[in-house]
Amino acid sequence: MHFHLTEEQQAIQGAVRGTLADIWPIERIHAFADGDEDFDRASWDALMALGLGGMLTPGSGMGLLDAALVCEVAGEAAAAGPLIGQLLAVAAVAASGKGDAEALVSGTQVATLVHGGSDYAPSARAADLFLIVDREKGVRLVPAAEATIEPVKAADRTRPMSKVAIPDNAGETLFSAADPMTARLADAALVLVAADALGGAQKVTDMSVGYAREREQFGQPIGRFQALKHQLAHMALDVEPARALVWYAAYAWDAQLPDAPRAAAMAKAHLCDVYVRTTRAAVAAHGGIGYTWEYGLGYWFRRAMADRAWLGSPAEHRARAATLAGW
Amino acid sequence: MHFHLTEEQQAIQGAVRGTLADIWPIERIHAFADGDEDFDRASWDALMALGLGGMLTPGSGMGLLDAALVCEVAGEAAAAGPLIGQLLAVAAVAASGKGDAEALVSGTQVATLVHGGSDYAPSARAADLFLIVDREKGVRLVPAAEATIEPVKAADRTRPMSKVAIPDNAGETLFSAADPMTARLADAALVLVAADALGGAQKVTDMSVGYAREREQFGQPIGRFQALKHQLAHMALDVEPARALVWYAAYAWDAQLPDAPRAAAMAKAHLCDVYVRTTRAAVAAHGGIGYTWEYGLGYWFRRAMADRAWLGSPAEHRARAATLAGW
Amino acid sequence: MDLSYGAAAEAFRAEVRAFLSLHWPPPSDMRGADLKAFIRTFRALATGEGYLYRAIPKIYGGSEQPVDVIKAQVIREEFARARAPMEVGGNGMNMTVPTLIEKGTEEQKELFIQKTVEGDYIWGQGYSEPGSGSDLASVRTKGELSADGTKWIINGQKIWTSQGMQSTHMFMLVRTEPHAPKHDGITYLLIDLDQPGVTRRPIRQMTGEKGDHTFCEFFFDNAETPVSWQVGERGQGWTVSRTTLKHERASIGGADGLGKQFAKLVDLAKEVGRIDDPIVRDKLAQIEGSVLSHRYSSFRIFSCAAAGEDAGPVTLMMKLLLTEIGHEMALLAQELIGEHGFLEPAGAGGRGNRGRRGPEKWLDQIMGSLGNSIAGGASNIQRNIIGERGLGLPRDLAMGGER
Amino acid sequence: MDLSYGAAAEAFRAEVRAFLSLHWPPPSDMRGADLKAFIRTFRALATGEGYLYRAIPKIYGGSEQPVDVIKAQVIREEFARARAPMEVGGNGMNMTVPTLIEKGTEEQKELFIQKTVEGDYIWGQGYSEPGSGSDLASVRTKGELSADGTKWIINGQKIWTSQGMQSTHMFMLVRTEPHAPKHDGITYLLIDLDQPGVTRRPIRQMTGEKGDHTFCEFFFDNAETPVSWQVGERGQGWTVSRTTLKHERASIGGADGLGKQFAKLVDLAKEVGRIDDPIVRDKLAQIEGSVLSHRYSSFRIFSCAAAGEDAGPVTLMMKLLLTEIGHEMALLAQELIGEHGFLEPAGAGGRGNRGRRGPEKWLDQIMGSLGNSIAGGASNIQRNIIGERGLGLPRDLAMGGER
Repeated sequence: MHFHLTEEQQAIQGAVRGTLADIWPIERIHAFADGDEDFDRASWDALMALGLGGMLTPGSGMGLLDAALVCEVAGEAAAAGPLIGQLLAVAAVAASGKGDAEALVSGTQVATLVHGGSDYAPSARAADLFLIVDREKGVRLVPAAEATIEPVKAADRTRPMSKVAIPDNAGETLFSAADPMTARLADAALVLVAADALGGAQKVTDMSVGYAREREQFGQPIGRFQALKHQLAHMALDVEPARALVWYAAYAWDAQLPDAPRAAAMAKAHLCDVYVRTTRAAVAAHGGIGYTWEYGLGYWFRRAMADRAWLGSPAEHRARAATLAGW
Repeated sequence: MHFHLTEEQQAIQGAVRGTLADIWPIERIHAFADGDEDFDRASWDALMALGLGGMLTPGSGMGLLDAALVCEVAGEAAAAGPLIGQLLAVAAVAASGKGDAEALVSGTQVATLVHGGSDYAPSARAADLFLIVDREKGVRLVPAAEATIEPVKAADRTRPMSKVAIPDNAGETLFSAADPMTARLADAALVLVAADALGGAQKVTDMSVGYAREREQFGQPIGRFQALKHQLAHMALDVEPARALVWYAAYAWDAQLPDAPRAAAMAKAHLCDVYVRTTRAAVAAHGGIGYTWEYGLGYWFRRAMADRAWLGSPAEHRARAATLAGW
Repeated sequence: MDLSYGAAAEAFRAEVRAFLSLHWPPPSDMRGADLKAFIRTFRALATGEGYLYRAIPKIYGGSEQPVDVIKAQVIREEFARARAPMEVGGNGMNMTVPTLIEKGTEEQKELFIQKTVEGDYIWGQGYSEPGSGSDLASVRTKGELSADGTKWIINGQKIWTSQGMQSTHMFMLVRTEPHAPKHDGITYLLIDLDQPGVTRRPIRQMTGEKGDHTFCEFFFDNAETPVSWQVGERGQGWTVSRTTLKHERASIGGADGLGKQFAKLVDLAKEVGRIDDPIVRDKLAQIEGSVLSHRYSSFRIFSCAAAGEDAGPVTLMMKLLLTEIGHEMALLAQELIGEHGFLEPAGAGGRGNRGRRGPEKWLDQIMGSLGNSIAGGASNIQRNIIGERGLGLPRDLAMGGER
Repeated sequence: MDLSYGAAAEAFRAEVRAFLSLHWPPPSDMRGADLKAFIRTFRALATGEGYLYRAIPKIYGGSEQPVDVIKAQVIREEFARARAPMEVGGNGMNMTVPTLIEKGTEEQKELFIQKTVEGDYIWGQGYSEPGSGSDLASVRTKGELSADGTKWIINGQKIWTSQGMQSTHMFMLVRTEPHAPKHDGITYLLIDLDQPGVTRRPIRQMTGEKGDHTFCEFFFDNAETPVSWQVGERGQGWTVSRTTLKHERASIGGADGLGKQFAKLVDLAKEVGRIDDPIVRDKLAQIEGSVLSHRYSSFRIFSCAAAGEDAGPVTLMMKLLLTEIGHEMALLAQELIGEHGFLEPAGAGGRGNRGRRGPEKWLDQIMGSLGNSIAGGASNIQRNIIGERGLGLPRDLAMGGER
């Protein structure tokens, strides 16, 4: 029986967290958010230098749980770059034997995820490859040259989306719709987005708690006031138990348990709702300062909205989970 | 422009409130709740002596709003007896010209309401007449002799329900399904139940506020603690603005406004949800004592559940309201 | 109950309409300074008829009318229907003028009221400071008398001043007796913002807004104002700042705005093809239960005001109810817009015409619903007010010093 | 991650199974005193194997085993599967025994532990008093020394004592130094309830329950207990009462109960024909998100305990999470049962076999979900604990005296 993080896993999270703290502080986020790019080469290279690209290759000794732990930290830091797409592209390429796994593992080739049926992808202008994961049509890997990209002003400034149009037969089929790997990749994407949401929700909770401990009103730290204290307790109650939901979904995927698809749907639905609730609560807990652009909470608020909408809404995945349960 | 209660309306509420305070104190409720009866003659006669029975007769100078104000006070007091059925029976008999209006107005004949499709009616064992209001089948008045009544142990001890079986052709048809009066009577029933819920929700809020002002912990009245204070504020916020929803629904019915059916559905759905939320919150606000039988909160808690289920659930009426809005 | 306003009001409505048809709108090709002058004349005429500035004494440019909420409502409705300009809005009319009428010197009234009424002076509110939050009495901006005793010298910072970029003047709280008890050391000052010691900076909000109409921060570096511009006694500023406009405040306008927004939410559900989804229908109807509660309660409050009666605690609840409904609408809107939420709407957070926008325009409401709960006093303060003033619960110990 | 318990645990499981297959169940026709004796013997044997009373020293009838949460879990699972009796439960095992082991005199340990372990002594908790609520230190029940100094004379009232009708003894807090600071004037006493000065009365709850297993009120009218039955120092009772059982406390049992209840809720939706309703499906899946969060978090806490690591603040959240899920389930159950909710279920609120019951049986859960949040410390106290101990927020001023 082991259902908590190993020291190695904590060390990986620590390393990613430290790297992002150095390379992706709030000043960098501000600059990126006000720029026109949808990709940040320096932070990407720093992450890739940690060797994260290959986590989902068969021989890595790691798995979706480890990938989720990294995506959690990326969510915490509101990191730029198509990390989820890259990780899944490596998994798809490695499992199919097609494509250039090495260039993807090292991060010199950048891949982004296109959810089947969606017109959007993050970091699309920087991407060399588009990994289309479509439960109905299978998995394709498409070179950037075959895609039409329409830049838009993105609401989520940390992970800007573009509009993407890709012809049905572009690129190369890695897996058919019937191949179990298609569903597995789609499920893995859900878990990784749930992990991003978990990290973000934890981050804004920590910001709120930290602020409540320091900030004084009426001669008291505001965190002493019962109403705010209980609001913060509820934020933590929303986030902390949900952490194990992400762990379980990733573990079930790695262990190929029968309930893995359902666990992925539940994790995506639940964590994205948690993230939205928590960022809203965080702004309220901060008061005026939380509403300023400068303070930065808005980046997570907007990312929460993007995580929620990406790959299908909570209601959609709850409906799937209900069907998968045979209700 | 007049959209608040007149002095006369306040006086009627005051008279009913005073009568019920005398004749229906908590000790009487306890005794009734532990007895086997589904009807309390003394409190019924006292209410009828106020001349309430005829409020919905055309010449009374009153209307559904006045009836709702009385039902609100009955809900506040958790009064026994089929008041809503009686009021509607008088309206139905008076409008159709069939049946003995006088005996119903005086309360010597007792009528109870059977909602079309439901197997239950309050005070069924005491009733002389059953008023069946069925949007699909019309309105019938059925003498008790033609109904089969199966006493059950009722969850709501203040207004006990029995199981009732009535043959399709029993009694007399007052209105066909197509007659507008059928829908109007069904709508009026919704408004009166909403009023009962409003009264009950206000009552348990007042009980909670009163308790929080008196009861001390940690050397303070517990109502000084911000968490409880805010919980109580939310109870009041749930109840007080919803009062005008009941007023409007009753007014719209009286004035025969086009949105009267929809307003009735909205009021029933919203107030019954409010009542359930508020009684739950009231028990939590009281702590242990609120959970004792002796304290009595349970009567309103159980009545809230009955109001919610009776005549169709909030979800059912919201679905109707959506359709009525043409969404 | 009767939702009509009655015969007298309808007769009055005819009068107002007749006036409006005579004096509004301006010629369709009128622009710029001409239009401005036309509007100024129109307001003067409307004031002459007793339609505008009803609470303001005639000597300061008002029409000095007896309180009549029905008339006031009819005026609002007819002016809105004709799209005619009402009173100049903002903090000046809502706060400076009532305060001066009640607490100002003759000199102050003469100097400021008419200019404010006519829109020449635009007032910023100088209450909040960085870190003060709901604790408005924790003023740290300092006021010191000049050596000759004729001027206040002001140093410090104010924040969250709406219309800050447009403001010509500010009413502000400054700490003038550093050693007095918290609430007793504050003085209420008026100040001309056009001077070297004052710097202003717009605050960019998370909505993206950073335009002319946003909130501002003000920095005071030896800014000056004459002692004669002090309102009320030195050290009594906290009490002075509690003066508020009570005249004809009741209105059913707020609820209409909410109803319109709800109708747009229904339209959104139709636009994105989700209106037949039972979950969406149920949620919409749930929200509408609260929307209608708010609407009909505003009728009730208005009706009580018209009858000179007190509507009771419900008046304290309207703002928080609005905030909570805004949250619910935001959450449903977010579900409905789906991937449109990836897009930043054109002119996000800003005002005025921003061109054609798709479902992503709801981003403004989704974020704005949070801003509402912050700007006008945090929701927790509203809950305290309902609990303490509405339900009679005892005051919070930690906030015991507030009045 | 690995949810299997490992080879060693499975070997141990085989052992436990072998033991159980030898010693359980009793012959199917065994009843009454024979059955009681059989169970007593079975428990003694199981204790001899180290399966029961693992935290209790051998000299007091325990098996004195090293902490091993995996073994403890395997034992629970296998005993549950075989429907074999585990330890005698209740306040005695959870509270009296750990307190005595840590703070009791030799005489007290000898007098009480073994008798409690063997189920002869059943303990009621005497903490709450009418009006004390969460403020447990506001003890008003008085303890005074007898003239000869050998006995405590007790006067007052205790409330919310579970298993009160069955209790043979009580551990209680009494105020012995009326002039000392609130927390310092309390003494922790044990008392025999079988004496003339003690009266007990069952409390009827709003569920309708008024049976042998409900909560009780106790009235003390010059009740007596020897001074030698005082645990800890006079006046130090508050500290003594804070002693709790830490041994092998982690379990994944609680979450299983919740999972079963959720499965029943799904069954209810099927039974009443609402399982295809999209609103019901969505709500069920929403609740399940929390149910699974609770379940997997219990895995996490268990796993940390097995590894001797601290799982962190999540351990403080499990109870409140359970309460909140209970509320959500209650609200959905209420929607689903519809008019079945008019019926009082047979034996409402009671325990044991109540015969066949329809959907109305959910009334117990609907009301019980509120009782949960009251019985084990009000939810607001749980929120304080999460905020203060979990998030490190400063203590409430008004509760500053609590430890």
